[in-house]
Amino acid sequence: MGKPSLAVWKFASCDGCQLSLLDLEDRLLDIAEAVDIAHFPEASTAHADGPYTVSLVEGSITTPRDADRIRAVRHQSELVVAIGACATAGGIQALRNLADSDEFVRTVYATPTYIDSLATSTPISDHIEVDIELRGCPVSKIQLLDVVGALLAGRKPDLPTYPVCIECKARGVSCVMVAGGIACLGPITQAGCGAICPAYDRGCYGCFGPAETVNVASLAWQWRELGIEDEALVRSLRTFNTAAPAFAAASAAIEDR
Amino acid sequence: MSFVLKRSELDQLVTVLREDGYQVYGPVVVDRAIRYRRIDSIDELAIGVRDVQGPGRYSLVERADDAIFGHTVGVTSLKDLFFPPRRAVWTAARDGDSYRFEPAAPTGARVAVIGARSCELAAMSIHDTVLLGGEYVDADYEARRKAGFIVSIDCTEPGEVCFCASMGTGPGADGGFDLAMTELRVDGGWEYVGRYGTQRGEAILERVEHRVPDQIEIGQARSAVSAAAGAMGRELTVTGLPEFLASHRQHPSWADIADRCLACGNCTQACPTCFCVSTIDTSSLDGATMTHDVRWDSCFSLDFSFMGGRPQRASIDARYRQWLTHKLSGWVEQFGSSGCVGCGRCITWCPVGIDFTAEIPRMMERIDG
Amino acid sequence: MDDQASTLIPRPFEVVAKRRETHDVTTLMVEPSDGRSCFGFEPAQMGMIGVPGVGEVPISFSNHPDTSRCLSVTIRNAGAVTAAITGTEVGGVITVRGPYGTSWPIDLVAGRDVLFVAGGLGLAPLRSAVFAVAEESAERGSVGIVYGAKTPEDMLFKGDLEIWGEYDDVDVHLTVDAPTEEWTGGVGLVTALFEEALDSVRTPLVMMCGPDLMMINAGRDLVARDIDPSDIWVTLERNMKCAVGLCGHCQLGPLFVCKDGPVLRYDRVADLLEMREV
Amino acid sequence: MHKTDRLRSFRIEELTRVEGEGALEVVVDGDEIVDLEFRIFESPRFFEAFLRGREYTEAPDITARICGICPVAYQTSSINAMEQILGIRVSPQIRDLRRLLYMAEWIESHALHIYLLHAPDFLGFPSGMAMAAEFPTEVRDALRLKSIGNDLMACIGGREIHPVNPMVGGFHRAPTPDQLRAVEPDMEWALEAALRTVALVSTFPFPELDLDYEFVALSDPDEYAVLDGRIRSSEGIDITVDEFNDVFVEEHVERSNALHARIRDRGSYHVGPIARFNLNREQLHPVALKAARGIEPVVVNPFRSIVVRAVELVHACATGLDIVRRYVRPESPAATAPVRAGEGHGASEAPRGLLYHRYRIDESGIITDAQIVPPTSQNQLRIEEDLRRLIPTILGLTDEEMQHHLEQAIRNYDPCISCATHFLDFRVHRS
Ligand SMILES: Cc1cc2nc3c(=O)[nH]c(=O)nc-3n(C[C@H](O)[C@H](O)[C@H](O)COP(=O)(O)OP(=O)(O)OC[C@H]3O[C@@H](n4cnc5c(N)ncnc54)[C@H](O)[C@@H]3O)c2cc1C
Ligand code: SF4
Ligand code: SF4
Ligand code: SF4
Repeated sequence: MGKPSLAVWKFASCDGCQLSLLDLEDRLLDIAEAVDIAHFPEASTAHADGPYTVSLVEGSITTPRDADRIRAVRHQSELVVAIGACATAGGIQALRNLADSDEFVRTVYATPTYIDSLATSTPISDHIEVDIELRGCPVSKIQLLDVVGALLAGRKPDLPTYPVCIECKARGVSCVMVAGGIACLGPITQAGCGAICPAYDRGCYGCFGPAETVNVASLAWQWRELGIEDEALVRSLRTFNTAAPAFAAASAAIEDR
Repeated sequence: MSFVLKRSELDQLVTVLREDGYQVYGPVVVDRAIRYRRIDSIDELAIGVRDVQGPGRYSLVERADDAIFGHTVGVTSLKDLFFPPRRAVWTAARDGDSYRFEPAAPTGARVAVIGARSCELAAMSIHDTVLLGGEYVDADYEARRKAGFIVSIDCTEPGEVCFCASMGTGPGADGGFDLAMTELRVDGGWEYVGRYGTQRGEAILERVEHRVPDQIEIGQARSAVSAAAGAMGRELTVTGLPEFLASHRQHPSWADIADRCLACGNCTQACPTCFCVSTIDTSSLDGATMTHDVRWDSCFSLDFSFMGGRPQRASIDARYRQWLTHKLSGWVEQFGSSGCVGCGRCITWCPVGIDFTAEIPRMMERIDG
Repeated sequence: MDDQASTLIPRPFEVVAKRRETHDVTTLMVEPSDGRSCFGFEPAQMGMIGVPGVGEVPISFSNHPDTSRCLSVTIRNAGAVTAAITGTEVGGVITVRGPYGTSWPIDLVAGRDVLFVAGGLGLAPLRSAVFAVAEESAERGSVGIVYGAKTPEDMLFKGDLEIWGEYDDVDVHLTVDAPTEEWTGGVGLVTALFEEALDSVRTPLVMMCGPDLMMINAGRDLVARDIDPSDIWVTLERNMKCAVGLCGHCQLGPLFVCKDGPVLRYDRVADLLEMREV
Repeated sequence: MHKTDRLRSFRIEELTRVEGEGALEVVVDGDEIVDLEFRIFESPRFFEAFLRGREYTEAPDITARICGICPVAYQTSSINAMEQILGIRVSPQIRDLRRLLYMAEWIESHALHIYLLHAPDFLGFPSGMAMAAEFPTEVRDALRLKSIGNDLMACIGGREIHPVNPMVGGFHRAPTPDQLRAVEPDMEWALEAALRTVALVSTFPFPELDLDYEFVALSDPDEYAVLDGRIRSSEGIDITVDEFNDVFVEEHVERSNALHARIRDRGSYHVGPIARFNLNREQLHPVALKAARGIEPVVVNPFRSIVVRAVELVHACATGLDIVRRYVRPESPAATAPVRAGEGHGASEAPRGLLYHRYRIDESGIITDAQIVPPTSQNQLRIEEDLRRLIPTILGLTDEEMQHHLEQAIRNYDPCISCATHFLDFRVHRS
């Protein structure tokens, strides 16, 4: 049996998530040992044609060409792993989706110069079936390594969907919202980062997207208690995961209040 | 048998423990709150500060004096030290088609804690029952517990969310420690009027300068603690409570609480008795070695009750009900005591300040009224 | 006996035989490969079965409880861990620790009629009990077996069902949700067969295993037919990570399904089962 | 091998070992280049449009997402601009910490580029990972260097990519002296490894190519400018950052999703390590200056950028080590000031060169206008011009060899295409 092969693909993104793979430094050579890195243009000129065992896909779909390209990736890949907020929720560039509002009454499309750009930025799962989604802006390299290991071993990767608060307490951090009156999205944001922001004395700003349970009405109430206006909460929900359904619905609901 | 230490002698105690290979932990101000942290000297402790706690609120204020233990429980508890958030259970090495299993090596760390409160000792005794009292034991916990050394400090100034007196777990410790002390202000200085809990405690104290207290000092220490019992910030009526909760699983109040509950799990993580864990299996990339870890989990997570293709407890109210009913009711049936020791952490560290000592009377009233 | 701590460490077992039961259910027969002897178990007890680096899950032992040399487990491929276990070939190694939990009340069988009720995969934990009762228990009365599955293809242990049906005083009643043309048994829920089953077994001791919903309905139905709730025994399934009461996952009200169960008396759990999301 | 047909065309469908996605199309007729297009098809991401309506405090977090390779540069330039508006001046300790974080990013980025992206060109490998078989020590050292940069970023910033700690006014939380002291041994090792890197890359065979560039970089009389300074050029430009738009213009070039920058009425210019080195060499850390002894006074061969990058790696390690050693925790991690309306400009030296930001905010701190000019769009014209100059000298080579040279020439710039496509305004048509 041959080694499993790995391909890395890029769509609209900042490159940070695929850089996380190179950032695995001390494990990088082990990975190169365990899998054939068949297509990874950022790191290698060598290219092998598909099919690939695993494709890591970074970035969101923002052009018609990319919409075609991602289907081709699916055809050539046994497993597709979407990595990062762009690939799993459309990324910050999905803020453009909001421009599609009442103001622009009918068809919304780009000027001829930029005709190549779609009016929306959408996650990979809007276009093809995705096997695993790795959250984060950027992804956690620990989770990325775990996914590679899990796929090799045939186990379910350890990607908890509970909120950041769980990791925050495990890290022994004193909650910044309770002890500092600082607005924090941790209670509605999916864990995975290891509660970096609270550990650095700031509130979580939601870069891992919505947690499994999102009670934004209650959080909004608490933020108001802390003297933070609803507009600020709406802005917080509209960043790197603005188009994630739970955040999109929550921000719209608060705006409608 | 009892003893008195001066402040400098308390520091000697730290030195002696360190000489014996203990990692000494005590309450330290870190960022915005008090938590257990490793110390080399008592100078690093949270001296001269007092914590102000309330539902979803915590802040530190300066004290007029320089008491070392003039505060209540911090954000972390003994659980963090003896039942850490993640640890290995076993590792395996693969050789062709066979495996060799090794129980995870017991941690070499011997932990000594200075400043454990009576509610925390009660919580640890609950952990002893849960994790060591049954047919199967948590070997890692057992090893840490056996190696650990506890210096307890009685509470003389309970906080706003404390209700240990209701739970019968404080404010003074009556067991579960190696040494216990009451911090007393005497003639502008400080004295630590103490008692022995174990022979091990006695042997350590032998090596620290100390003297024997007179009856007045012992009396002062006692009355400071009993005064504290009457100054609790909160109370909870526990008589009939387990039965009430067990028979009101369909109470409308659960849904009301669920409107506010974030299901973030902070209460379970901060609680010194919550012990639920999940397992995590990992392997090296070449498949040659594997580890099986446990990690704190929470009954507020959806995956916790995943079964038959979906979570058993999908709604927030079902998850909140599970937590509270287990803690205050099911626990009694399972382990012979309440699962709550009245430390108030779940009240303070709930980001939206849900306080069951207020919710429960409201629930009972709703039935009566 | 093992010391307590080490029983939480899995033991390697070699797969010595493998049988496909249905399109997604496989039975594995396994033997210890660490040179130590196999442990015995009581019917309905379970083990934590796993593959190192993948995970371990609770599975009931499905073999005749007297075969002491090896164990068998009958597993539906439901996810990553069960896929890894059932994907292990003969000669390969999986891990087992156990046995855990309570067992069927075989000691109450003497002098009684017995009704076994199974839904779907629920026949697996009942199989060892059927062997023990139908074959071994000399003082037993009549035995009824009511078994429901989605389709005829999903029926487990078809060979066993045939053999059991040939025993004296044992009646087998089968039903499916979606019949094929050749199907001659009943159609519909297991409860639809109670009437005919209870003809030959009177005020029986009931042992039941299946999805929660089936047990709720069947329990209600049996009680309505004047069967004493304290004569009904069920085996429950809940998420489990340790199977020995240390992980907290399997709680049902005040019960730990792993150590207070999986076999529990119906009157102890009926309320909790009926209630939403307990 | 010499081709007989006159018309040759090359298409590099997907440039590799660069950050982001670009293509190159070249058509030559005999000795004449009829078409040359360095095309960026990375999709536009409209950052300037998103920034409007956001609070000024959000700019560092949002602009970081333009580029995962140099987020600290984006954070720093935006923070500089906002601090100018608010009139914030930070303490020397905070400035030190910022410089340390920036040096950490340089270490990571330069180590990545030198070893994993660029060196394979000189040594004839498809990738850094493939080099490991023949150069195991070098590759392991490279990965360790890179990880030391990353660990330092994670220590100060919270994580390697898109650090969470920097903010307008300073940091959310200053590291403890213990945390920084812990990295000291690694930094000492890194400095040695960086010096070895200079020695190694100096031995590479460099194709001949001398170009007359106008070099542009930040300059500061007191230090090798990174965090701020005046914008200077080798042809006499010497302006404050505020005057950027007076001297430089950006224009949209057809078929590319990136803007190209040029000097008004003059033409292309070059930013990046060579520009910094040529303009500010004397301010290098003494250890780096010494390591640069063998290098020509003015580097004009773009292929030698790898040597300059190695010297900068030494500079980053040595400067970082100094800061680590003298670190005292700032009294307060951040300076604050009341919000006021205004316009601010900020620049800093990203690993790939000058990065300019301009913002306007209103009295409640909401951004009303934003402009970002990343290094790659400033170098883009230069890249094309380099290729035009290079092609006639390599026409004798096979297609394959020629393609390899062209790619290598592009990689001289370590172009970051993700950065280059941050910009376009998102316009909509109403029907
Ligand atoms: C006491 C008991 C006896 C069981 N006996 C058998 C048996 O004899 N044969 C058999 O095929 N199955 C049995 N099961 C169910 C079996 O444990 C699950 O199917 C298995 O855990 C699925 O794991 P997975 O990783 O393959 O699937 P996953 O992908 O994790 O999940 C697939 C399904 O399995 C269930 N599940 C997941 N994790 C657990 C867990 N830790 N505990 C319980 N259920 C879980 C969920 O319902 C889920 O829908 C038993 C369960 C219990 C509690
Ligand atoms: S700081 Fe944020 S993530 Fe941490 S416990 Fe508090 S609310 Fe949750
Ligand atoms: S705390 Fe929140 S914003 Fe910060 S890194 Fe984690 S998920 Fe992202
Ligand atoms: S339930 Fe709350 S008050 Fe009781 S011990 Fe746990 S955290 Fe403390």
